[in-house]
Amino acid sequence: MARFDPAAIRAQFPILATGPDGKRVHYLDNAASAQMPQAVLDAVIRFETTQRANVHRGVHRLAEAATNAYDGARAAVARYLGVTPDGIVFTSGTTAAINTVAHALGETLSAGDEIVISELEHHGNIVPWQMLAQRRGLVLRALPVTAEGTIDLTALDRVVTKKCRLIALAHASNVTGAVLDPAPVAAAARAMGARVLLDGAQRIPHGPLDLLALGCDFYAFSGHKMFAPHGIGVLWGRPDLLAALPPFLGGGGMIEQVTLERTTYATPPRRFEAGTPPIGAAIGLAAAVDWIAGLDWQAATEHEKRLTGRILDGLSAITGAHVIGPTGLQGRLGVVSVVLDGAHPHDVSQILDTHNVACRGGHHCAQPLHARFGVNGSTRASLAPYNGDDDVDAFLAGLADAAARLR
Amino acid sequence: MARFDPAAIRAQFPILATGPDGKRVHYLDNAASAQMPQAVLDAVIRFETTQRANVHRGVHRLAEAATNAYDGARAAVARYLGVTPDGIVFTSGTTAAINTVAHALGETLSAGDEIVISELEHHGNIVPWQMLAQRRGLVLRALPVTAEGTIDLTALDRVVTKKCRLIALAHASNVTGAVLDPAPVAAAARAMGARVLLDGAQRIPHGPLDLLALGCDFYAFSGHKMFAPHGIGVLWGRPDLLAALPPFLGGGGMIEQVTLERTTYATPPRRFEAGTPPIGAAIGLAAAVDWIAGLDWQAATEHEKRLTGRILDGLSAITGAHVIGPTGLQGRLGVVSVVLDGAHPHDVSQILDTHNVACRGGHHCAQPLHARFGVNGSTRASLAPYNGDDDVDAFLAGLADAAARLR
Amino acid sequence: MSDDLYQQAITTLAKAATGAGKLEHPDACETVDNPLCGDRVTMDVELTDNRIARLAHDVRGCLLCRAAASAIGSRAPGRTAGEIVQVRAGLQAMLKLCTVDPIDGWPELTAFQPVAAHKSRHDCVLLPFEALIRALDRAAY
Amino acid sequence: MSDDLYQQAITTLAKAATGAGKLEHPDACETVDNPLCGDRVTMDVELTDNRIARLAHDVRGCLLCRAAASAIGSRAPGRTAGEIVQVRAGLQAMLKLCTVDPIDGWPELTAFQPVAAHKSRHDCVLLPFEALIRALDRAAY
Ligand SMILES: Cc1ncc(COP(=O)(O)O)c(C=O)c1O
Ligand SMILES: Cc1ncc(COP(=O)(O)O)c(C=O)c1O
Repeated sequence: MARFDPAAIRAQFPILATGPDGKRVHYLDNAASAQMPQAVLDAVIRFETTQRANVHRGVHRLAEAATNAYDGARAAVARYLGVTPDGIVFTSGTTAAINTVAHALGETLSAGDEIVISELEHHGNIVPWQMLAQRRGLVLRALPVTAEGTIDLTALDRVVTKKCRLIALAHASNVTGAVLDPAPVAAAARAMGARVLLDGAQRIPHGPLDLLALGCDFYAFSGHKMFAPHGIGVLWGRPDLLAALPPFLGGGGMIEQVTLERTTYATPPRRFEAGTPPIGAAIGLAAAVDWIAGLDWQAATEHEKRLTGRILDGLSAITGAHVIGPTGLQGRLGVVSVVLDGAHPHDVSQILDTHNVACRGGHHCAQPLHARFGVNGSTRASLAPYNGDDDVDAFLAGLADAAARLR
Repeated sequence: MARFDPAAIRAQFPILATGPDGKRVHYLDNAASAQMPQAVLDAVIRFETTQRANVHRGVHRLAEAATNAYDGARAAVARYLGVTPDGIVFTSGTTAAINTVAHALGETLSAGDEIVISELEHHGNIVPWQMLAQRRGLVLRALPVTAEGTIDLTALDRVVTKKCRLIALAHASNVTGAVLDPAPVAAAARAMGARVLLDGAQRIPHGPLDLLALGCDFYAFSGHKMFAPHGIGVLWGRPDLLAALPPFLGGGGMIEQVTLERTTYATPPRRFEAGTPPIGAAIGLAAAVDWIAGLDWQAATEHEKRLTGRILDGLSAITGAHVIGPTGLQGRLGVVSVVLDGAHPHDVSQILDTHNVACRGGHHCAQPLHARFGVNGSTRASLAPYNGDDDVDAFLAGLADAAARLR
Repeated sequence: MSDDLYQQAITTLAKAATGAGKLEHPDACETVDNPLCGDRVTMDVELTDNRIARLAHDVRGCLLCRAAASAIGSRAPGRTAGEIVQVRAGLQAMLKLCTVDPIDGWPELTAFQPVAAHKSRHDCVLLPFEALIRALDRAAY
Repeated sequence: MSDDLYQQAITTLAKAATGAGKLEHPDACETVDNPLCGDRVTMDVELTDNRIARLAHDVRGCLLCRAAASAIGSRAPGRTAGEIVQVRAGLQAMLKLCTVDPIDGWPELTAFQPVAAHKSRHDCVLLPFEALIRALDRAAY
């Protein structure tokens, strides 16, 4: 294959086009929300203009088309993940997916049971467990984080006890970019009879994965970080486990029979999809999955890795710049968070904006992790396949400028 | 003003255009999901192609544009409803909105407290309360339904006791079309110190309302029934009440400060918006609200009422056709559900489909109401301003055909 | 054409309602719901030598569902559970894969071919078979 | 131009950090957070005859926030709570309504005009004023 060409990919994203001023945005905020290719937008437009209807309860041709498209979206996501559609629950995002497990699985837990998270989790994988712990008298424990910004798996022995019912960890960190090795986690959980949930929000935009090989019981992710609309996400659960869990939200579509006295519930995944789902967004997600599957991920991964190396190299030349996370290229994704001595991340990203660079500054919804490193926030550059050397160079130039001006 | 022209409105809806075969869909399934005008689609496309980013936590120009658009959407919805934006919580729909109250308000209730609903509620306003009652040992009571398909308010005295903490009723029924008079409900609630939630899913697509004049504490509705995308909805709550409620879902955006030990929460509405919101859909909802506000609702209401009369008159000529709901035009919306003796609603709507009429057949997520009338389902025609006499006539002709063929 | 769904053959089959009713002493009785539409089929069976001796069905459902139950009422007696499973497989193929082969010994099932185009209605046709097979499973114990 | 945000005046103001520190015996001490970015301002005040006698601020925040606190450090002493509320109102108008009038007695606040174009940064500038006004309210009791 020829050299990977990010410009050819970028050409599919209207928002990344060069403007009349000859400039374009260097979009390095992909870990917050990735951009949307025309193919995904077209799928959404097609739904709204040719198939729009509510699903599941109508037999007219639009309802049938909408239902087929929605069921087809579930099948497409399942196919991409190598799982069966009955394990795919559509939610409004990662946060809703994790809250669903916190409530449904939570109903089966009792006082004294333990949940294990880590110090590097996104608030979306901390707060639901804190709230559950409070509701049901559970104990929340956390694996520490190494100086390299990875979850310290040597602590598994100590932190995961016989009382552990669930280990919930980020498959990849949204701050350090570190990718978890799920095997020891799954082994530790299995030894104690606990379940494993992986928060895949950051892993999923970086290419195909063999979900069943991870050894987890639940996997959560969001559409908007993988080139799809906001407001759609997925909770995958092992079908036998989902079937054993009580529902979470109540409403239309998740029931079998309703009387004023008593309700029986549908089987999964419908049991966990109360009310009208985000139909257009689910169809957009399926288009995004198809779009992702069409990329050469061996080349794209190499490309992202090379750009990550370029960022790390460039940073080492900026005095006062420190990376929170692995300093090497192993076991990480193209997410790099930087602390600039004496400079506030909001000021840094504001100055980067004047260089047409879109980066996120702040705590990235990971306050405990930043506290671990003794800072309040960082400036994060995160990659997608459409990013090129020019994006990285603009980032580095902007950062050097910020360093000069803010110190 | 000239006579109301539904064709001019219809022209703004790509899906309602006449096809190459000279036919177009007679879309009478608006109570399930209304169609989307080009203006709403354009607003969504504009967001995805010029402003797309995550909100609230970024300072680069796309994040700022997305945040302004999202905050602007909240302000637009608030303005339309005549309330302040701090009472507008974006959810994924009516069902999510009602579940939010069931959990947040539910946390403040104790065993023996009573919740009052009615026999005509949508499952989305039944099941969350049943589940809450089970979780916390509450008592669920229901107001009966009259032979005319309205909530029997003469039973308020009997059903609403001193133990009542909440009355949750449909502002308009999705089956009978009956519109609730909220004043006696609010008075009964106030007398007992209870709150009032109105499920406005069916009322909201039929023109402006003076929300504060209703006397309720919470109001819930969905975007997809008011010409906006699926996957967005609103929970309005009286700001002082929202401020006193604990959060429901946990995650990013709804926090103030997170440590592994303890979390403090943001003020409403953010407290109730955990995780990345459905940004594009919220922007679509704002465009839908603007679009609705641009209609002449005095004329549109007259028009819908005239068409409703045309349906009711036509039905009286079909032997074996019975309306579930008010047989007159007072206190109702353009939602008409029909039982055809000896015919199953799915067969009826399938035959209607051959007449290019899109109608919903089934229980419409209101099994208790259908049980009240001794049937399993009905065939429902529901109107929007783009419907015309031809749509109604096609429906009546199709229904007569179904009656002839299925009996 | 969706219109074909309600061709004479289906209507006649449904109205015949062969086998409708209850058995007094069934070996098994199973009820299956279609939660999407609230339809429900109850199937009573009596077995003799592993063959269906008698059956009766009670259907709260649409015309398609009633027609399928009626076909069962006239064709299932005398069959084994294995044969019924095969018939259902053929019917499923007709609906999901749009096969047009007649199903051996059950000529009236051909009338369901147009349903293939309407995915939301497949379960209506299959529900009585599902109930029958569950009842046969139960009776086998 | 966003660039203007970091003009020399702002940087100088922030680096001067006038009034940074703690008071030993404040009449009131208030801490205010910006939950969106985790920034935090603590303001100590001492009043004499309803006027600010001394103040000190402790800022964990961005350059804009530090610059605003520094302006307060140099200009607030001697003022009444009412005067501070008026200054904040002027600053809010500058940011939200893009007014360009200088604020009487606080000329350095003019440097914040370019922030008007960046809604996400308004609170950075206003946070120290919010903290000061809360501390003054508290001290008044
Ligand atoms: C009266 C009523 N309440 C609640 C709902 C549930 O709305 P959604 O499915 O959009 O959550 C609906 C519509 O389906 C409805 O008509
Ligand atoms: C690791 C991780 N987990 C969870 C989330 C929450 O995702 P969402 O906001 O889409 O629900 C995010 C993204 O914000 C994330 O990066």
